[in-house]
Amino acid sequence: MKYQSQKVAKLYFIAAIGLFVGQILFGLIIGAQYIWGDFLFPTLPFNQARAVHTNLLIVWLIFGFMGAAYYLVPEEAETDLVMPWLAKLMFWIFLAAGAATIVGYIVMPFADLAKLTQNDLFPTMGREFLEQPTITKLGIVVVALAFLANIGFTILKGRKTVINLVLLMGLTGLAVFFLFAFFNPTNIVWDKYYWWWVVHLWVEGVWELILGSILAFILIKTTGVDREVIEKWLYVIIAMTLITGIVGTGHHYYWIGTPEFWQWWGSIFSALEPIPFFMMTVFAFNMVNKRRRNHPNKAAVLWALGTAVMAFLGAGVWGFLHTLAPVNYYTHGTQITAAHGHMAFYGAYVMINLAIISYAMPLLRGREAANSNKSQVLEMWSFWLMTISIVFITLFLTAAGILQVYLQRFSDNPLPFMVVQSKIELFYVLRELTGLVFLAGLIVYVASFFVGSREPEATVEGEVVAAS
Amino acid sequence: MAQAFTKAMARNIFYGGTAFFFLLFLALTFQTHSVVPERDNHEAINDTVALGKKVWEENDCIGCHTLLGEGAYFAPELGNVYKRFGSTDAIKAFIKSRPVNGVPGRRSMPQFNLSDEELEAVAQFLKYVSGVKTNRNWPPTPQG
Amino acid sequence: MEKPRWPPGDLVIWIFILAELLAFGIFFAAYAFTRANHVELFNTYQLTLDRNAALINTVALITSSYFVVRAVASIRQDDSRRCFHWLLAALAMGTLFLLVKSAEYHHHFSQGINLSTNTFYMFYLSLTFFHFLHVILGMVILLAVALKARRGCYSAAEHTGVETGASYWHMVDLVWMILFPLVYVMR
Amino acid sequence: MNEPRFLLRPCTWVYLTLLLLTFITWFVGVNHLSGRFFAFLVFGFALLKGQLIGDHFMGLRWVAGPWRWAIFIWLVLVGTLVTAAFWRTL
Repeated sequence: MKYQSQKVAKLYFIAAIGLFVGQILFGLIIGAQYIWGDFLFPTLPFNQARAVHTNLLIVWLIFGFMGAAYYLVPEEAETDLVMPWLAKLMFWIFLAAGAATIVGYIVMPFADLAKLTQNDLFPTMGREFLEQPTITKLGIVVVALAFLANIGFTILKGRKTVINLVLLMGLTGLAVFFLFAFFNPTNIVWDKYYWWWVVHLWVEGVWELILGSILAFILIKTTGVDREVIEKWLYVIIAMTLITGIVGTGHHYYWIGTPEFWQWWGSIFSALEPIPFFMMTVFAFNMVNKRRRNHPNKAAVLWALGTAVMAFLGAGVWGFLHTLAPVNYYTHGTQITAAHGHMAFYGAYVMINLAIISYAMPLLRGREAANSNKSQVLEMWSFWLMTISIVFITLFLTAAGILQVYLQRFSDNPLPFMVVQSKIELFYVLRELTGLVFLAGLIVYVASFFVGSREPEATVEGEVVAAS
Repeated sequence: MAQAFTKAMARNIFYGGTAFFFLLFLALTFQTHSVVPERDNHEAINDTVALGKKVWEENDCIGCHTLLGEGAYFAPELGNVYKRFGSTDAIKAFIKSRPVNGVPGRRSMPQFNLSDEELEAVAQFLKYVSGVKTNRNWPPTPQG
Repeated sequence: MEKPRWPPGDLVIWIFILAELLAFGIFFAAYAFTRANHVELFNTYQLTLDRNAALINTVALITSSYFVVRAVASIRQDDSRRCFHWLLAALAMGTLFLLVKSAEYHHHFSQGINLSTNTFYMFYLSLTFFHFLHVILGMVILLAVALKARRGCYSAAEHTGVETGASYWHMVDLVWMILFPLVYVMR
Repeated sequence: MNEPRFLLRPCTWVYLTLLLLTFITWFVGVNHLSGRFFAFLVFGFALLKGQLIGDHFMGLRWVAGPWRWAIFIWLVLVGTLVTAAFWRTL
């Protein structure tokens, strides 16, 4: 850590991990509700618990992105953050607003929350992933503006690197496209059409810019490969991302009342969406193979490589599985979508956050470069536990989805939804068991912050011969 | 060397490509706007439907159900529920009859205690959605 | 002289050329297979297209590509002035293409035809419009190269920029070579 | 220039060939000539034109290694798919 103001990132990372734990606990609750339908009913109905699960995910990922930005922007710009106090203030505001909203989801029926927050005045709540009360949404905008100002002025003041610029573009895009969350017409087609401008253009658009720049930063730091090379790759990858991803939005416009041509445009461009993810995998392994030094923080390198692989599998391969319109006709809105969602979010966004946390936390806690061996071994255990769990969760949900599609939509005698659900219950049991393994991995992950913190830092066993 | 793979070039392609494809996306959006009115059943939208959509949102129905395939996958698709149930009365009767304490061991919709006006509105909203013309008449079967 | 292992121009443009060709290739195949299921419809509406306009456009693109070849040859002989002139000529041909194609679009749009009229027009408009945008993009690149050539930024020793722009422009031409018979003629 | 000159530059010959093939294609088009023979004739011309552009205009003829075949492979792929789709409908 070179600049004092980078320290503010630590708060954000701690909050992110805390919320991550909450997200997984609620995931287990709704997973259990898939098996025992009356679990916690009527105290905590499925929809409220699911809103907690998904909203916590989004909020903790954004906490992680913000922490990452506060950590890497000063280091890249070679100057202190312009307003560290604002970063701290916004942290507490964001945390308080987020926590209040989550508590609201848990303790009261959704309709009461709507009343309490005056949803009548400006109704925006209750749409998937955008469940938040309007007042929370406004708070998010305020936090985002303050955050962007802080980061933006720091970048303007200091050295302008490609990583910083791309990160800033990604974060600005995140804020700009969020504004479509305030557009909520009665016409359901337009509601859905522009809802995707938030959701798709986030996760298959601007978030990938954030992902790319954080990954590039970690690779520069841990491999010592020439910045020029890494920045060029970064540009090529994000170019492919947006070239395919923007029109790829069309794969959400097949069955919502939008015209037929989207089936072609959406299929063709979203079929190309795996390309940038594939390039990212090639890029990460290439850079690590060409490394000029062995970094003592092996865990961070593992997370970075894991991100590249799992993002390709989850977002690329599992996305491609059901992105073509003729396939999507049968799979749209089934457990196949859920399977893809789980692996894509974990592979792309959870892992990149854990990677930057893994890289930055030891430094924020006063280490020279890395945690002790003992701590790293634990962290790598958690990597494998969580990653393998998510792979199996995805496989079980895919199996459930295939059966669901067959029984409910494809066979000669389509069965009602609830009948099908009881027939595929076995896979929900398996998913829940795997979810418990994931939780174990997460506990190991949290433990790795406390174990071995008094032991000496890990060191590298000898230098690499610089690859040509 | 001719194969110089310069950063400036990569940057230009990023900016150029993004602008290019975003404009293309806007053009397609514009085109969408000109034809959606023929298929979105907007004639059916009135104050009741608008209230129904608000009831739908304020009770977070999307947190369990899908609507035209989007939402949670815990409960049945409702984009075609009007066709599946056959009438708004059947929809209203179903919502109204949900037991407060659920069904032992099974999934059950909560009892939302909607007023008669809200019940009518949400049923009218679902009727309106079922009138949206989707490609190939998605969903594939009445079961959703 | 040993042959080089890399195509002319910046390698990155070749990666994008391949990506673009892939997208167009999928589009062409989708057109062909969809047509196989709607032969009557496609044959009927194909007749409403203007083959004379397509001829002019094909000739315009080929000629323009040829001019670009001459531009590259000129800069290889260190004649950046001539290179600039050939590029201008190529741009003029590109403009001709845009004008003719716009007239065609105007004709269709004035009849109220759009992407949702039927499957044939969906493909016809999508394919040609996607290509149309590539012509514009290619012309922007060529213009940038031309202006740099006029300022004398290229020489016989270093003219990667000219080759890069040329390669992209030839790709735009190449795609149209397939598109022309596929959409306008084959039946 | 160590290549023999036949009155015109090689690229000009290519250009004239492209024009000739284009005019034939147009002729088939305006006369609404249909059926396998004409359809695949003009489509074959299109593939040939693509190969000429790749070889001579894009300069792949003077390249060694995998890039030499980049355009050719694309043309084969597109050619195969389109032929497969058109064959039984003509």
